[in-house]
Amino acid sequence: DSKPLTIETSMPYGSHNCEAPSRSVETTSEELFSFFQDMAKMRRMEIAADSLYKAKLIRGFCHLYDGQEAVAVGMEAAITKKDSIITAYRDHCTFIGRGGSLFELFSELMGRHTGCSKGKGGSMHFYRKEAGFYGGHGIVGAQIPLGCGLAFAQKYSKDENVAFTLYGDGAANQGQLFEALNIAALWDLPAILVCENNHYGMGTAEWRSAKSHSYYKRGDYAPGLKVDGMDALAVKQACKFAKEHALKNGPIILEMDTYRYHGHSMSDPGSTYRTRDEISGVRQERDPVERIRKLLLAHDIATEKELKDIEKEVRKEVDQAIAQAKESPMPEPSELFTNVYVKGLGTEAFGADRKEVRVKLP
Amino acid sequence: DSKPLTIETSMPYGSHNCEAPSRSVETTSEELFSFFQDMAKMRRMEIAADSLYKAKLIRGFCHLYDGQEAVAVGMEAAITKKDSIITAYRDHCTFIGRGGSLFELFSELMGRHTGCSKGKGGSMHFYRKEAGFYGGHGIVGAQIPLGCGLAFAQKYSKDENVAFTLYGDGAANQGQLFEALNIAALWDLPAILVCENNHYGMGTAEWRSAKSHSYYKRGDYAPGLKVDGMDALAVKQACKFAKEHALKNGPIILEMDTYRYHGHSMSDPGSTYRTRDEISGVRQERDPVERIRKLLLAHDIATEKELKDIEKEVRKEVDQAIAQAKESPMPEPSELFTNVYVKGLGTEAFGADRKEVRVKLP
Amino acid sequence: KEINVREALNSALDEEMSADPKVFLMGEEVGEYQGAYKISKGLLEKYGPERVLDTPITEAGFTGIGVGAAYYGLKPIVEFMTFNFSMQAIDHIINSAAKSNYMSAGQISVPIVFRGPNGAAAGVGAQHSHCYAAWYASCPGLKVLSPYSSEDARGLLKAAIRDPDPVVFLENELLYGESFPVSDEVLDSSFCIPIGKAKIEREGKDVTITAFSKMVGYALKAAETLEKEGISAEVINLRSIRPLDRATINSSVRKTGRLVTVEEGFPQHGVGAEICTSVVEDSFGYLDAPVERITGADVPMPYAANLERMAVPQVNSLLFFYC
Amino acid sequence: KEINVREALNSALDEEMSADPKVFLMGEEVGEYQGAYKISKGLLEKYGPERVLDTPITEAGFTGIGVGAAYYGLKPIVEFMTFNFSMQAIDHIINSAAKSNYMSAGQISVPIVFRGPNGAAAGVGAQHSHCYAAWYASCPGLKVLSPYSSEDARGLLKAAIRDPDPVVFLENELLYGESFPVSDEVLDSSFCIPIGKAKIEREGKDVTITAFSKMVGYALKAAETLEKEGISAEVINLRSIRPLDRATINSSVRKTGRLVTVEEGFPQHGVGAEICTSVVEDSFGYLDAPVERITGADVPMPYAANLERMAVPQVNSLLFFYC
Ligand SMILES: Cc1ncc(C[n+]2csc(CCOP(=O)(O)OP(=O)(O)O)c2C)c(N)n1
Ligand SMILES: Cc1ncc(C[n+]2csc(CCOP(=O)(O)OP(=O)(O)O)c2C)c(N)n1
Ligand SMILES: [Mg+2]
Ligand SMILES: [Mg+2]
Repeated sequence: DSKPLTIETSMPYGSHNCEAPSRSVETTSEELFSFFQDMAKMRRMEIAADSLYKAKLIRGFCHLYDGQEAVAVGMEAAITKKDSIITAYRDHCTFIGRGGSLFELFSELMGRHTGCSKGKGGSMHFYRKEAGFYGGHGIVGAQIPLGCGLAFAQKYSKDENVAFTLYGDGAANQGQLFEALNIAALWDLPAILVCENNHYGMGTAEWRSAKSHSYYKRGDYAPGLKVDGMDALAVKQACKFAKEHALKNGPIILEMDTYRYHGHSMSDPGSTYRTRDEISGVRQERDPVERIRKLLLAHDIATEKELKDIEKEVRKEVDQAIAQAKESPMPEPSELFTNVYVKGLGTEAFGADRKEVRVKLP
Repeated sequence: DSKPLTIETSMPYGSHNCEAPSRSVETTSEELFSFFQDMAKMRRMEIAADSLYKAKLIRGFCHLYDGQEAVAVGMEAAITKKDSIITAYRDHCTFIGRGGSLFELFSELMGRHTGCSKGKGGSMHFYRKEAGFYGGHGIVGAQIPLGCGLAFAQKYSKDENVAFTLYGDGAANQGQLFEALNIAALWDLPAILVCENNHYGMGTAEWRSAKSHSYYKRGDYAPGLKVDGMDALAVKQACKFAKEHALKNGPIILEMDTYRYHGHSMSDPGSTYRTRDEISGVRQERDPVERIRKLLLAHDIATEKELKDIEKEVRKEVDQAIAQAKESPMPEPSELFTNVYVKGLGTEAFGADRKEVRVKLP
Repeated sequence: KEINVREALNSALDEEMSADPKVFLMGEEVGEYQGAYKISKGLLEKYGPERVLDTPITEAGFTGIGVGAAYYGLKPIVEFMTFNFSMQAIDHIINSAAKSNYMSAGQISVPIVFRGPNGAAAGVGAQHSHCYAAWYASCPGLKVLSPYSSEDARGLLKAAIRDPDPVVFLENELLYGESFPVSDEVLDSSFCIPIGKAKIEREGKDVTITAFSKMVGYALKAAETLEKEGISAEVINLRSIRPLDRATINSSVRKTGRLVTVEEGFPQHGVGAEICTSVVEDSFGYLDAPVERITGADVPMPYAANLERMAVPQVNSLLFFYC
Repeated sequence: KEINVREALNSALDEEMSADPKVFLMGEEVGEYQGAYKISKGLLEKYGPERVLDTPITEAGFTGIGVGAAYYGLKPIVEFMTFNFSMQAIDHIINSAAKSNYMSAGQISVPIVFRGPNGAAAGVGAQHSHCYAAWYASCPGLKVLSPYSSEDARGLLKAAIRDPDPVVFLENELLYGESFPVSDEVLDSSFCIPIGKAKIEREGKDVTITAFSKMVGYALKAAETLEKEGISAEVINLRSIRPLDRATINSSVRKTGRLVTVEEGFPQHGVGAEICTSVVEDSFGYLDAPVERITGADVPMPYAANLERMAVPQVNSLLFFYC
């Protein structure tokens, strides 16, 4: 018993070279409910990852997405799994948004064979090709031409789909953005560039890294929208608009005004280059989960208790996935040599001393 | 007996984020005369280079500048040798503009020890550091951050000078332009980016390589001017304006609307991707040398005969320089190993077979 | 019958594009201009602008786009006008292409070919003469091929395009115009050379000479001269730099007891160093003399003709060790 | 007295900036954040934002700017957050920095240092673990240094900054926190280590082990174990990968007759291959056994802890050849 609803975004869209979509977003009680569920799950998952990292069960880099969940969830609500998505290293929630399981996710984070990359990728390198998710990339900005390449392939293949490329405000200064956008525009590629502007690239505030921080105006000739990235409905509306636009007219830029609660990665306390007041201010006034909670309550779609129950359930789900992942095995040693090539040509591969491990690449 | 003159540019400036300079350019009879002399010399030199190439005395790539001379000459008229210049491979006339001699130039082109790079650089790698000329770069776009680096160093050193970076319309799409311009703007560097828009990057017309060909608007936040690059006076006025601007406010872009008569390099006939009519049209209507010739005649500064005499003289100068260069020796074999390092640390260097040549690097 | 290397490459591109609609070609001047070195001549006309794409001069951008298209399942051929410019895109070749299949545990394969002229040409100076064989071939996930003859060019390029992994294909500008005899088999559209196998261009028993690309021709010339001196040289055309055909190299050296490696690139960490070490590892006891390594001189490429000549191996350099 | 490598690097930067006003530091997060790995701690405060410059995440742009500033005569130190990101700027390191002095016949020298952590760290996966020692050290015009201890870090970084040529300075993240004893001499602000000379960290007579960076520590540990077995190992800390100290390596091998090379990078065309070949070229007759080359496994770096351990040399890998 899903009922239709129309909800106004609390902030107007900014627009460049195009007419902004309406601020009235059509949704349903069901959709709002699922937004809450999904975002609660993502939020809980990232908090759990934080603990696992501190318990030394996750190693290396680990970039958490809490605060930015509305972007992942709103985007998915506007598109299908035949549309492509590619993002940077802050990829946990994108993976979940594309239908990945918590078990595969935590397995990967802990380097288990059951991980979505069989433990070989790690936190920054999640993929789910079957659902159109092309990773998980560690080099700032590199995913932008890659994403335009996905759009190229979709157009070449005459699939009527689009490619969403997510990147940060820091990445938005990379030259390869301009190079790829120019080509995408020349070739009318169905490429949607989504700048997740969380206002910091590591410890550098946007105004210190970019002369112009109107990220939706980058490349002047391409149209762009500035979107309240803390509002899943605003994101959905913008992504729907962008998809239609891109299929007809080529590339478009969406700047999502959002915020990361955690530090950049686990070694960054996240509080030396911004004030605690700033963080708690965003949490209080713009939190994407709370926004949906309020809507659910205001429209009598759920009670406080029901929502608390969901949060409890999500917590259990996360704990179970972690427990199961912890029990999962590490990759077999022989996995060291698999997947280097699709077609390994029968050459020998060696470990560190040419004696210890020696296999024929398949 | 130099007399002051004020001459109107025939085309208005285009401007972006700034007020264009006046179209009335102050000059003198002497300056106009020197423009003619310098451009005639450049023109003749490039024609001679063409012949030398065809006679196999110049090898490899050889990018000629004829058609674009007004940019080199107009720019020099506005600045001093303490301002820096850096350009791409099409660098012959820039070298002459900076006071380099025809003898050094032809020597370099023919790989002689007397060349401006002792025969080790070749056509694309001319320098004249003593006069602020930093080359001569073969990688499209690379000179743009390098030029901003010169501007950085000038500012760091508190020299009140600016750096001019020249690049083509093809190069203008390179991501490193956007990266460097952003930094230059953040740091208020006295950097002047000069896009020599000759409308083709090799065989690709500007509209096929750039979604936006308003090269003076690149990077939106930086001011820019569009300049008639066939008019040395318009160029001079714009460069003067840009220098003042850059010292006060940081980077500015000058787009010079110009044209190359020759093909891209010697292997390109230059006529497969554009019509002969287009080329001859530009020659007839916009040629930079002819423009100055007309001004000199119109203002009774020189007679047709005097100008013809200059052309003859220039021809002789060029021929003499070539003859002298031809007689100059190739570099000594030992030069193979010099200049690899400033400080060679006494390690041995080897030729192809570790036996033939063996020296201690100084 | 004879064809030159340019024709061999062009026909390989043509046939593979015709055989598989997923194959497309992109790069600077590959379309309307017919290729800076005319390798793609006629392809735009035949396959149209959807499959032969002129790009702006933005290597990082278009290479990344090519790799992304390969992620999706297309089979891009990315032409670098020369491999010197691949440095602007090298992050995509190494991090986006070579490592993806591994990082994704086999989910994201990258069937792409990066090709163009590599190494020294004539008179083009320091920034346009770099040989990238050793760099790319150091990287797991890539396959690196370098043809010498028209047969190599056809067979290896067709193999590269059909291969499901990223292949770096290193051509040589100065060979484009060189003609080589080819058999009917080579001209057949099914012709293909297995990746990872070297070719013994000439059998011999006294010394093994390894070479790739243009240097194979020099090695063959040197072998002729040596023959007159009564020395029988075996010439191995590597064809594949990665995987390196250690088996063929080692069994040759076990026979001859002597090894000379030839390449135009820089010496340090070069292909010769790897081959020498492979032989020391696998056939140490068979070596009758130190390995002779012939390489480009350890200096940036000078422009002047006399210096340039000294900076790359000449046929004589290959004979020096016998004089 | 002991200091760790981070302190050694930090003090070297500090002293050289204080000694020469032309020296400045630029890179991502080097200023307000005090460095991603805190190598530049305190320098912004001390030298101000004109000399300690936070850059956007645009390696090609800021590296080019650094090189351009060096053309003009400044002495930039460009920090890469890790050397993996230097690939976005590698064209400027090779074509704009390494080759300029040569192409200009000495007019445009490039006194610049490119530094940052290189190679494998812990758990950072395939795109953040590449070792660039072999690549950069193949390129004439560059000098390539890689410190192991605090003494190395101080002495070599100071040498690099003072050097008039472009220097690639390869640090190791996992060594930053490691402490080493240092003498008063090392702590003196005039301290400097000559570029191009290897250091014999431990004398021995039965086998030569060459290593650089973190692997020097492993080699020393292995040597201790070997000693218990009655085998006396000589450990050479390369310090400089280019120029490579062939003299020290060869004279050691002439004494011991055996050579083991150790590095974390990929095997093919690696530092080990070059060292092996150098010894074959200069001391072939002295080698009593095949050279043993220990390297990173020939695969992209996996994330899982057990695989990662197998992918880089462990102390045991260095002993394997004796078991
Ligand atoms: C080319 C490159 N340079 C530097 C880094 C190190 N690095 C990783 S993430 C990051 C900050 C990126 O900021 P932003 O694009 O805003 O994304 P966010 O982390 O805020 O999501 C940096 C500097 C990198 N991974 N790649
Ligand atoms: C990075 C790079 N890619 C490709 C080339 C080959 N190339 C040399 S010049 C050129 C055309 C450049 O056109 P433009 O920037 O308009 O300058 P113009 O030659 O017209 O002066 C190309 C593609 C190169 N030198 N560097
Ligand atoms: Mg950010
Ligand atoms: Mg042009």
